[in-house]
Amino acid sequence: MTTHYLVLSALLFAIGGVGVLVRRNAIVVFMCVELMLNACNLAFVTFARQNGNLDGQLIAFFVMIVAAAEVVIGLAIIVTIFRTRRSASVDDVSLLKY
Amino acid sequence: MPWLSTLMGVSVLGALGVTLVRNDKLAKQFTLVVSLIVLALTVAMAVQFSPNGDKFQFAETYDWIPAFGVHYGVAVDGIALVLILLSVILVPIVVLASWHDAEAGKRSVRTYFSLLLVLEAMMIGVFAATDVFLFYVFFEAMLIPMYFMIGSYGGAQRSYAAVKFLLYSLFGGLLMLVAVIALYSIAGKGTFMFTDLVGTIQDVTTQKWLFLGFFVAFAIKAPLWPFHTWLPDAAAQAPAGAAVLLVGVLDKVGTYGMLRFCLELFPDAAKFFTPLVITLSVIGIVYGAIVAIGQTDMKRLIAYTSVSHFGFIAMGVFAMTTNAGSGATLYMVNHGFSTGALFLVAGFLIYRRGSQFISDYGGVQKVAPILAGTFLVAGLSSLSLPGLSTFVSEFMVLIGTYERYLVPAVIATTGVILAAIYILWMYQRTMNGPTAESVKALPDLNAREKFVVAPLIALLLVFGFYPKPLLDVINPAVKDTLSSVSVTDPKPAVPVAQEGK
Amino acid sequence: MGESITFWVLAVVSVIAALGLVFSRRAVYSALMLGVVMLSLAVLYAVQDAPFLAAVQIIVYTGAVMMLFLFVLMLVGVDSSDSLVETIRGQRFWAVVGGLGFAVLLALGIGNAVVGSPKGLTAAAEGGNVSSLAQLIFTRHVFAFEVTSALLITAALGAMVLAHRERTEAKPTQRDLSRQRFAAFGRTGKNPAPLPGPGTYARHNAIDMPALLPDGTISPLSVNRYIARYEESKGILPPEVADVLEQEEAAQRTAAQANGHGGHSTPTVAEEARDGGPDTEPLPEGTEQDTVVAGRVVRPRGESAATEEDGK
Amino acid sequence: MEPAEIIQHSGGAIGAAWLMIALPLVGAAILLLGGRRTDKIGHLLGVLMAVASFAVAALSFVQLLGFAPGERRRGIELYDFVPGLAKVGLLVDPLSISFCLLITGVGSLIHIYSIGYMAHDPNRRRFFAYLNLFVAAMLLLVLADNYVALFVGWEGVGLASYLLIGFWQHKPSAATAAKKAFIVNRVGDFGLLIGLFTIFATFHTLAFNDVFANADKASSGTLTAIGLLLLVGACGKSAQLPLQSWLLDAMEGPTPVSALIHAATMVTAGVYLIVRSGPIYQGAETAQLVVTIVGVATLLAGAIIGTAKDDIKKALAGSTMSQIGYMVLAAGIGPAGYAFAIAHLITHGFFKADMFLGAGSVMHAMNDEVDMRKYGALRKVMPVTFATFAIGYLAIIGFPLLSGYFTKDGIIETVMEHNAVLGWLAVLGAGITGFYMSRLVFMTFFGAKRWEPTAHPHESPAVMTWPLIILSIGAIGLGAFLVLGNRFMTFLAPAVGAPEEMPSFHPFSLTGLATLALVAVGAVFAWFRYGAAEVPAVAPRGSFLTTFARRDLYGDALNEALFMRPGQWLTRLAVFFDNRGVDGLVNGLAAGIGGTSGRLRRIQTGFVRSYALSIFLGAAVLAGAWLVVGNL
Repeated sequence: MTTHYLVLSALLFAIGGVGVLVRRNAIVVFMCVELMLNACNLAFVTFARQNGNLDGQLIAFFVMIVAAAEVVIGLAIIVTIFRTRRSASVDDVSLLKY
Repeated sequence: MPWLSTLMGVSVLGALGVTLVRNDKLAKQFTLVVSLIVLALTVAMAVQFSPNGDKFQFAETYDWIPAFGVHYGVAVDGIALVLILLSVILVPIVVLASWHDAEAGKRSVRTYFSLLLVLEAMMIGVFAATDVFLFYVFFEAMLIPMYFMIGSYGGAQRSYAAVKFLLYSLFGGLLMLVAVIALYSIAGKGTFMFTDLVGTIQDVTTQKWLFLGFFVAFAIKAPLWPFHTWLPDAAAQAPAGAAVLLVGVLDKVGTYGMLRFCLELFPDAAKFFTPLVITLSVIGIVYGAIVAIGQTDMKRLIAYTSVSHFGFIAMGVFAMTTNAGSGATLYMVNHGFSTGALFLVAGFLIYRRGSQFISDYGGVQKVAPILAGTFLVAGLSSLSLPGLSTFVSEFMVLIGTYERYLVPAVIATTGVILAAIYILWMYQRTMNGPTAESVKALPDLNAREKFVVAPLIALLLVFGFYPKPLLDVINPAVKDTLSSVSVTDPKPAVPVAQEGK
Repeated sequence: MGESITFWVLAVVSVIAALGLVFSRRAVYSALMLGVVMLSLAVLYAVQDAPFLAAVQIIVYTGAVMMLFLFVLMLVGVDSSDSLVETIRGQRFWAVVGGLGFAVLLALGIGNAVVGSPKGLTAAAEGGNVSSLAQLIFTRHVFAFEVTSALLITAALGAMVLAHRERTEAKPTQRDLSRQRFAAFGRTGKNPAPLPGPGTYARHNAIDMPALLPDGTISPLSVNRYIARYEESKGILPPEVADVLEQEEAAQRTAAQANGHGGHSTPTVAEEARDGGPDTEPLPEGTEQDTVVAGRVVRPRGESAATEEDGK
Repeated sequence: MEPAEIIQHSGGAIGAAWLMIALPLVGAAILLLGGRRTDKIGHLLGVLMAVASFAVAALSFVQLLGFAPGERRRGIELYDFVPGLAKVGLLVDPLSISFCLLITGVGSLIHIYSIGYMAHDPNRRRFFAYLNLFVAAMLLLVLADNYVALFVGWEGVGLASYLLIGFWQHKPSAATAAKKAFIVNRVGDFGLLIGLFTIFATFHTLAFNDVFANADKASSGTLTAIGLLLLVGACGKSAQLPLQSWLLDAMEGPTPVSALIHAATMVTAGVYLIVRSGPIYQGAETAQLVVTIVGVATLLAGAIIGTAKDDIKKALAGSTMSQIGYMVLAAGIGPAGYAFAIAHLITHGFFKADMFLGAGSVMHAMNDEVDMRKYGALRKVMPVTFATFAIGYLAIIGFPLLSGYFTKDGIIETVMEHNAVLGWLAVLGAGITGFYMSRLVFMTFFGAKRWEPTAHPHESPAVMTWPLIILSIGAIGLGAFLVLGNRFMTFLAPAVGAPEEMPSFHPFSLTGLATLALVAVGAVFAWFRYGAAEVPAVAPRGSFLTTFARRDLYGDALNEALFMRPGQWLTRLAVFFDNRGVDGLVNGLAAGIGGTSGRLRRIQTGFVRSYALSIFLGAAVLAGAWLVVGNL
């Protein structure tokens, strides 16, 4: 049963990954990152149960905290970018290059 | 009396002092005075040097980085003393010669002359260092003043030449650094003192690798054949004075290093690599001479002749006979004087007319006989005419090499003919024939310039007829070096009754 | 047995939702899809003996973080949709390859790393999941816990600093606003007082009931032109309202001829609808860009009112 | 008879032998460094120094005669030149003293002559300085007691000849001739140097005394090698066949130079070297054979060139080359020939210098016209020059009782005994000499007047004619004095050894008569061609043989084709290779690094998503790696 969970988490993680790479809207990219984090949480919980020790869940808990902090800052940045550049597309912000 | 440290101290303080002096004329005179003081001190030291005394004299050793066993170890043996004398004699002459060379430079005249004195301090340091690490530090530090002298005061493509010179030597230096560190760690003595490190590396393969590390750095410094292309650019773009020091002294560090470090620290590897080095130097001799014949720029031509001369020195060092060894050391000194004189006189000529190309001159002999005369004497010393000092050293090198390696010596002797061709052809194209229009109003040497050239030519003549005082100092040192390399001279076919040759 | 059923249902739902999140054109739909995924995960946590986590997932993660997304989405512009054309060469192809590769790798890798049946958490969490978790946190991982709290504070501060925009000039006071209104009246004759509210009587308080003036007549200003026009088209406009509108239009036509069509002193019905419109009216469907919400003009692109006012 | 033992000596004129070298050297130094101030007294100082060294040479000669023949080899210790390699000392023995007398004697006469010749030249001071330098170097060469000092003198002489040939260096032809002379000499010196190294390698010493004492111990192979290498040096210096091209161009220099250097002294240095290294050659038969072959070949080549040259100095130069060929031939025979070689060398020194100076005074009179086709019938106008020149002419062709007859025929006879083929070739050479010398004399002094309109020849001043007269007296009597009664051979015996039985001179031997006949035929033929007949003013187109001779037997063309052309080509190739090859490699490396960094720069596209992609792919690769490693 556990491998099913892990395959699901891998699948969700991969979908999240592809989402990050393919979408141009900053917020959607952000959501995909969240999706990847959730996939990891699922894996953690699965392993907690598999190995019979609560650390997995603890880690998942901490992941959530960090994800929250990250979202706050990320969105703040997106807002500031939007305010100056009137667009939330990730590709517009490409001045720092060769 | 800590002679060597005082020498270096005086020149460094002099260098600082020069930067404080406001007007240029005073700065130049101050530099001249400082360099003459250093000369006087060195002569005083040299007089007290006892040729048959112990190998290293005037030794001073203080701990510099105790953790790694790095000492500020300075001392002088016969070879180092002679080379320090060479550099200390050349510097005042160069100062006098480049009285007006520094005006056109990017930086101020004062910086040029302070760089000169700093260079002098480092030259003394590099020859006097008996601590391998200290030697390496000076070996690299020397490049900086020379880089600035070429870079800020040179000719048209000075920056290209300066950077090329710096990168080339640094590359060599890095290889040497690796070898120095490896040497330190393998020897395991916890010290960098040369005297302790001699003979510590027994295993031949490590010796070979360390030898290569040192040798490539020295082969780049004293340009042996494949690594020589930086010299013509650097010498051609550098102001005449800097070019003299570059070719006259800085490059000698390479051959000095070979004789001191490559031979003594790694005797078996040296013997193993001798055929390779001899071939490289013979190629250098013939190749340098042939390319010199084909040059159109005067300074590049002189630079290529030095490539040929360094081929002789390297061959002498690696022929490993007493004659060849002391011949090579004497050659280093004589080459300093002869190429120094040639560069300076060429520098005067170029300073007057402004162009370095031989084709822009013609018939200068009629207009400026003294300049032509000194140019001829300098040229003749470069093609090692007997009666001038270079002949003695070239003769010793060739005769020493002939004892052991017959064919390279014969090929190298063809260098004598090629030397005659490139010098006389240059002399003919610039000095003989009808006086070219552009050269009609060329002024002859003024008093200052005469004072520059006169001592050099006097030295060439004196050591040409009576080289004994120099050789008495060099011979024992070379014998020591070769005995530590456990090499004996080959026996003559017919043992002559009494040895009093 | 129940567990595998829930797993398969939720797995399919979450994967579809995830795909929806990635490939939907509208950002809002993606947000909702993400919500679905999170909720299904919450259930999965619960199934996997992690009730505390399921709760936290729903409350904190879906509740707060998702809502933050929606909030920013609103701020940034709901209808900004992405074009599906890929600008960076080879990005999409490699992304897919990477994704597939990763999925396969992780699945294989982690899959065969787990052997045997799960040990279950009964032993580890015998005093109840939450208490044992709390014990774990506050004994072995207390330091990490403190650090994350510091992290959260910094994050909050960071967001504040990043999103805050310094006001460059003083906040317009009530006095400024009234002065601006009467200036507008002087210039365009626009009614400085707020428009009368719709009629509110014992039995009727609908929007289309016109208000009465003290003398009992209908106040033309309180009639909503759109509804009037709608009712007129449907033929259900009350006669008294129609008369009032007729009189007002006649008065306007004569005033227009009087000053030779200079500036139009009193706005016609259309202009009235466009400019003003009673305050409390809810946002009509498909109105022009400048809709007034509670006295502040809100541009669809979210330009805050303050700058609008200052701009005028 | 073996050469005697060298006795260390001190005191007396011989003790002061080093003065001979020092005086002219000091003179040269004073004149060179003196600058303008010494212009007025420059030439007098030069002559004084030359005469003073002649005096010292004469005194040491007298002192040497005072000793018994056995101990006439006196060595003087000077100083330790290169510790462990060469102690410099002087060796005064019959061979070197005879050379010193020749050099200083003829040298002084030429110094006096050049006072007149160079009277109106602005750099006269420098000319006398170089002449003194030459005399000093030549004396060092002959007086040296070891090969290193000899080599120093050897190259010093080369330098002096370079300076003197290129004296009028504003003339490009003179400058090129000087350079050519120096470089060809350098090629010879290359051979000599290798010879010296071989000597050192075998004997570990370069002192004559030690080397010759142990010469027999060395293997004949080494001795042959040394002999041949010394021969190369000798050819370079004495303009023998392979390296003879510089001698004819050396005529660019002023005539006293040609007289002193390219007739009397420098060109004989090669012969001196071969005679001095006698013991080495004794041990190497093949080397001696090669020497004789080179001698004969040059003898004939010089004669043929002499016949075709219209320039009077070049004709005389050709004759010098052939006369030295005789000396080398004689030196190659061994002790028997040494005495005759040196005797001929001395007499040749006199009459050839006499003729060169005569030619100089003719040129002086005809305002530097050198082409004999513009001379004719000068005997009445310049009686003294004609008389002295005629004496020299008679001496060189071997007119009976004159010095040439004794020494040259002496050589021919000893060669005939040694090897018949060489003998008869020598006789043929004598015949050709008779022809071209007579051609020269008849064209210059006899026949019709073919002067340029501007030329009005007059007799040269006394200061020029007196040296001519003295030299001609030497040309008359010296040969008889040296050869009759083997006086010179016995005198030289302690220095170079002598054959067991002394040759007795009998005038009417077969070879003697044959040579006389051939010479007579040559002279008569020359009379009909040039004396009586009308000499065309412009050189007629000659047959294949004449152009062959006119082009110096294509010697120059050969050198050019073999060395000069490929040399220039090689130089251009080397310069190109150096700039493109080695330097190209270095710059290419730098450019390569620059290029790759330029391209790598492009990876930073600026798009967040491409960076995310690279992170993602990286992570995937990492995961894969863990997977692989995990399962290994």
